Amino acid sequence: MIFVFALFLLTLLVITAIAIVRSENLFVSVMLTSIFSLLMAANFFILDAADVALTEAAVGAGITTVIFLSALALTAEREKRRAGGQLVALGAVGILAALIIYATFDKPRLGDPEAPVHQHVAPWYLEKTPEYIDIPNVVTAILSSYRGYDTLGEVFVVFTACIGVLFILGVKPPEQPADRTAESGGLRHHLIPQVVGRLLVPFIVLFGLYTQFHGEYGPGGGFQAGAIIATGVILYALLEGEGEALRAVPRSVLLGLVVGGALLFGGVGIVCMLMGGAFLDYSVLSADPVWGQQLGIIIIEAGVGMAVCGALLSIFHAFAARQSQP
Amino acid sequence: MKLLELLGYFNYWVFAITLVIGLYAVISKANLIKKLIGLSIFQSAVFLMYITMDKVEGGTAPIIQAGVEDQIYSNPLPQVLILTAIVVGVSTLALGLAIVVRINERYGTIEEHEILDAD
Amino acid sequence: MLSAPLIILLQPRGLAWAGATAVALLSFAIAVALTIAVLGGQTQVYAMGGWPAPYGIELAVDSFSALVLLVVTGAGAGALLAARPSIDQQIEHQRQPLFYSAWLLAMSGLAGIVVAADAFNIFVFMEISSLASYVLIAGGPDRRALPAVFKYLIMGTIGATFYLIGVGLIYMMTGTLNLADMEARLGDVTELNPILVAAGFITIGLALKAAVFPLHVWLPNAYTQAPHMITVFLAACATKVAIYVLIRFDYMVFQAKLDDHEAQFALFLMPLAILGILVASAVAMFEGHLKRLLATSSVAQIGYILLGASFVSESGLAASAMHIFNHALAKGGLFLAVACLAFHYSDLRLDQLGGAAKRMPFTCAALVVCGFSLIGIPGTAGFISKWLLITAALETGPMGWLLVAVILVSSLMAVVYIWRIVEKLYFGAPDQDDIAVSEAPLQLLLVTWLVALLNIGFGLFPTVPLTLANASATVLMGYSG
Amino acid sequence: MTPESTILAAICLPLAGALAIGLAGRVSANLRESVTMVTAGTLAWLVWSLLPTLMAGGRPAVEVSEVMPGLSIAFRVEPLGMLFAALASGLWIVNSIYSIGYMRGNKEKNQTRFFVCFALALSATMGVAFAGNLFTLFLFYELLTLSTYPLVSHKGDAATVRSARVYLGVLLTTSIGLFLPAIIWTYAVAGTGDFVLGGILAGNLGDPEVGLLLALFVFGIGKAAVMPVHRWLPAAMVAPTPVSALLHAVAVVKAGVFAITKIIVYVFGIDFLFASPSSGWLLYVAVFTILAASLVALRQTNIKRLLAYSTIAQLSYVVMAAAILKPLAEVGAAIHIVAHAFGKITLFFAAGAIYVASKKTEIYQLKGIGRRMPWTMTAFTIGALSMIGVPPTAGFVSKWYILAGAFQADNLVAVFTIIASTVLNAAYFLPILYMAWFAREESGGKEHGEAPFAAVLALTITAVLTLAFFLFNGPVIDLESQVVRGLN
Repeated sequence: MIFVFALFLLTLLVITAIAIVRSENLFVSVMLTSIFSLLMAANFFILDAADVALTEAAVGAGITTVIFLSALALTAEREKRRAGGQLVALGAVGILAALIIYATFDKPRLGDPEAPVHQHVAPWYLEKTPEYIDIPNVVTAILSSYRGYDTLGEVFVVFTACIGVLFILGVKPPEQPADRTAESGGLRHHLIPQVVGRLLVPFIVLFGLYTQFHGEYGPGGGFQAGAIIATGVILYALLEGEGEALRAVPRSVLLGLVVGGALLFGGVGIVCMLMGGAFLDYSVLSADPVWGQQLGIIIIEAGVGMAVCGALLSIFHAFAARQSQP
Repeated sequence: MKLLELLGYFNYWVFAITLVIGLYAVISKANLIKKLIGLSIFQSAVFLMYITMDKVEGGTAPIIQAGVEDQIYSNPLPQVLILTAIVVGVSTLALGLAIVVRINERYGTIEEHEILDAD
Repeated sequence: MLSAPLIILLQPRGLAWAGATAVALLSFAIAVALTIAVLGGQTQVYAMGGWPAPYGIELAVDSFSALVLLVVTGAGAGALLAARPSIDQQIEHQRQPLFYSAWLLAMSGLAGIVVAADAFNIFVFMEISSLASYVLIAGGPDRRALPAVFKYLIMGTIGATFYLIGVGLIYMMTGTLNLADMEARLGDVTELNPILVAAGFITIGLALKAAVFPLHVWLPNAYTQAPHMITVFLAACATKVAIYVLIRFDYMVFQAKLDDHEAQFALFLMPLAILGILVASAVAMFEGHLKRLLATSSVAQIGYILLGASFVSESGLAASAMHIFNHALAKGGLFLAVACLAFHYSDLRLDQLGGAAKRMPFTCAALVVCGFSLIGIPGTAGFISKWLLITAALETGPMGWLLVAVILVSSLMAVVYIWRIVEKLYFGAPDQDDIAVSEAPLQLLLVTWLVALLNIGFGLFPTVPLTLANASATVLMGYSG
Repeated sequence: MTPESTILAAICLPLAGALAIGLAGRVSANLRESVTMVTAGTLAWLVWSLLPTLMAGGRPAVEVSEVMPGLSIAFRVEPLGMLFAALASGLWIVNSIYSIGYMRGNKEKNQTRFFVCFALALSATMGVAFAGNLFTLFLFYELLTLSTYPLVSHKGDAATVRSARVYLGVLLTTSIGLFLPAIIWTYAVAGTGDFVLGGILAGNLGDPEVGLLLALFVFGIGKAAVMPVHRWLPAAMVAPTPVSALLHAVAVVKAGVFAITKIIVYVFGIDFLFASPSSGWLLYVAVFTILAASLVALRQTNIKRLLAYSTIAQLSYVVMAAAILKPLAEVGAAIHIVAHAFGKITLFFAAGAIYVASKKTEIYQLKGIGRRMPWTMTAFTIGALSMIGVPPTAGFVSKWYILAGAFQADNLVAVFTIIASTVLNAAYFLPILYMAWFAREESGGKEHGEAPFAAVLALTITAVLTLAFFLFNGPVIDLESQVVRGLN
């Protein structure tokens, strides 16, 4: 039954994608993209990737949409029609698609336990994790320990994007036409969203914290948590107006979060080195290597959460601040 | 089982199709934001490919359940990679949008040909 | 010693120029130390987190990586050292800390790619460096910088995603991400189609990043519009790193498995390289904007590097590796000189630069020296790599003479476009009559001359890079043998 | 000082001199010119101090750096190079004296750049002369091209820059497009590029290829101005006269023919080449160049252009002499380098002196000028006679040796060419002499006397040298005969 459902979802995915491309209203496109992400997340869930599904939902459907919308508010909402060029592009991508589909026939089919992917490396993770690290969520174990260096890199990517957006949007905007609405007051004058939202915000933040600290046991971890908390705060900003949100979490705190998170991660690595291990080798953090690993994972997950949350919020505020400036 | 087999390939096909839809949007659309939307579809398609390969028949999410023996788990590694890739994707997107916003300020348009005309 | 790459990665925030420069110099020193260690004969390997490969992520530095690492850190340190006055001129003060921070990130991203021994790790660091470079280029003062960087962003992201698809396909067939492990396990794979497609995706993706003709369209605009010092830095190393990864993948991972891949690599890339060399040189001959001219010439130079690699021979690879190093010196020096010129000439179109040599004699002299190196005049570094390339071309048999002809013709084209600059600088009519000598700030000028002298120094005494280049070639060919 | 360190000193000295001149130029013109003279004098002394070693059969050599395995920057002094270096360094002194007079007399701009580049060009010349292998030769050959470019384009106006572009274009195109492949080919087949007496190619290369390689070398060395790569020489006439003298007599073209001779003797080996029928074409190309250039010279009305075509013809004398491939002819080739240098530098000095004093550049303007500028025109006459090959001038000696070589080889083509070109030389020089001495000056001309003292002094010196070489050529011939006798 679940397969039929999956088939249905995948078909829907394609249809959504086509609709996104065809729509000339950018606002509609962005909204469809959000739906696209949700469908994607559902698919991931069916394919046993709970962590990824959670992330895709939080990021793809949540943060991405918000950023897109804030950018749209600063630019145009409708796409202009342009003739020509499409056929060539269509031809090129058609060939590409044929090539990929051709290649798939040699691929191991879905779910084949004999596929090479499942023969090498991965079983080792599944087998050894209880022994070395002893936390149930293998994804978290790989993410923060075995491939912790990648994750460090990932944090730096977010960090780069954050300073990049701040840098690019850091210049004074040119004079805007006078008829722009000043300080946006959020949705304060709408009663129902106001009440529902007020109720939701604490729960979202709470859920984020839960994801953060439950990451070792169930799906979740620093990144998802960071994204979810950021979503919560953004919601708050939408409800109460941007200034209010900034008052609750000032900009300097955000930047501090980003830098602190990245430093925390890197710092743990260096501490490991100072204590005689390799970089990011948490085993040395404690007398008991397994506990050391767990400790290390908790700390760096916290670092990741801080950095991601701070960075996403900074990016959002950078866009939002431009919007509200006269 | 036949169905699963079909689904296996179907997943890859959907990957291929969404990939080229995204790419098509990037190449043929003149609107810069539309290009970025295409880019994000393009990247999502790749996520689908990775996640598809991690599925093991009869498996479950790779969270080890204490006391349960013989449980088959899906492959955790691609999931880790995609977690990272999603972050990278959103970072790129944010940066791209920031640039679009600035382009709009300096040129007053976000249509590629109009920008070319302006210079 | 082994911690080198880590420290390179560990500067989350350079608050100002001094901090950034100190870090860059430190990482350059570490790169030198690493090089010495590698020259001692051993590949330096470091397992991240103490987990053995292929389970954990591994870093590895062999002679090829050491050479490229030297280029990256050297370019970063050199450009930063000189950057202060030029950046003060082009970027507002309150944005500078962010800017320098992005610069360091770009550098560490590139360095991270070079030392990585893990396919996915390369992707992550590629994104760090790319995002940071987008930011840096977007710092360009002209509004045209923005569309240029947007184009770069789109093409760069497509390139990176293609690379990701390729890596995914290989992972699907082998179950590993570690490069060395990949090579070993590819031997057992029976179905070739996905591997071929993977090779295609990786090659195209990296070629996009490396601005290989005809996928170079983003490069001239991006380099032209970037702040001058960023052009110095990126031109010296950014595309080189992508080529480095391309060569590494092709020789280390695919070569052993795809028997006729050797032929494919040559068949596919050699014509592109040749076309790139000729077309880009020809375009540069008629280009009217100084920075754009030099940027276009970069596309041709990338063609040289690729050409050497496409011979699939030890001497060809040595020539490529050598040209990575030498072109970084020559082009870095040229763009440094351009940055000097920019102090007096806000408009860098050639017809605005008449008589600049009278005003800035030292700058122009340095530009001429680096220009010679780009042409490949004997006695400069550029000659060494051209010589190696020609020798390698001759080894390929009867085709060789044709290739030699291409190289020589393009060298002559280089003479033409360099000479157009020289004539303008020295004999062009100055825009006003009373030209007083007024040079660029000393800091910038000294670094420019340092690079110019290095061009000559490595032209006469190229032992060190040559040893590295030869060792790299041996290492790379070793995988396929 | 050991001979080895002398070699290095001879190359580095003009470099250091260039720097010193550049610095001195900021202080005062007098200081700058003193530095130039001191550098030139010291250089000549250095080079000439090597002579006794050479005469005794010594061959000092030094390797500076091994750029790549088998590819090194190395110097090795042998008779041909010694002669060339001695000639160039000696003439630099004279030329410097002359330049000072000329540049001041004409109130040229950018004099410091001029003297700096001059010194650089001399450094490159020394490098060419002492080069111990093909790579080193090529290195300094290119340096010579590049360092003379600013000299040629000295005036800096649009026409000059265009001509200078031709100069640079032809020289660089030929050297990169032909000379470099030839060198690489040589390294590829012989495994080395060292200059060894008797050649390094014998046994390494088959017959048709030899001819092809020779062609690459001969046309690649554009400085030798063998037709059809001679275009740059007339173009370079836009340069100030001291530069023309440098190009024609001291360094540039001489470096070209010197390089060809050296390659024929030390890379191919004359015996090997003589045995390879496919290399016979060189002689005919040289013959054609001699005759064609002489005919063109007949039709010139501008003095300097006439001299330029005369140079093209004379250069091919050297190439032809080398191509005869007989010992006596090789000696003749070497001596003709010297003889032509003395004669041609005199002619250019004289042409320049006329220009400085009277601003005249065309032949028909020279009527009666002998009476106004007797010193200058006497020197001019001596130079012209030397070009024709009339005793008692230097030109006679070299023609004699070449002719003897031609007979040795039973090469009637060469014999005929020498005779024919002598007639042609006479045909274009004698009318000038007649006009200068015997024609009546047209009225309404500008009143003028001799050129500045320094210029007259210089051209007198060279004229005397031209005569003296006829009488005192013994040591030179001894030295060059060493090559022929097989003293490596």
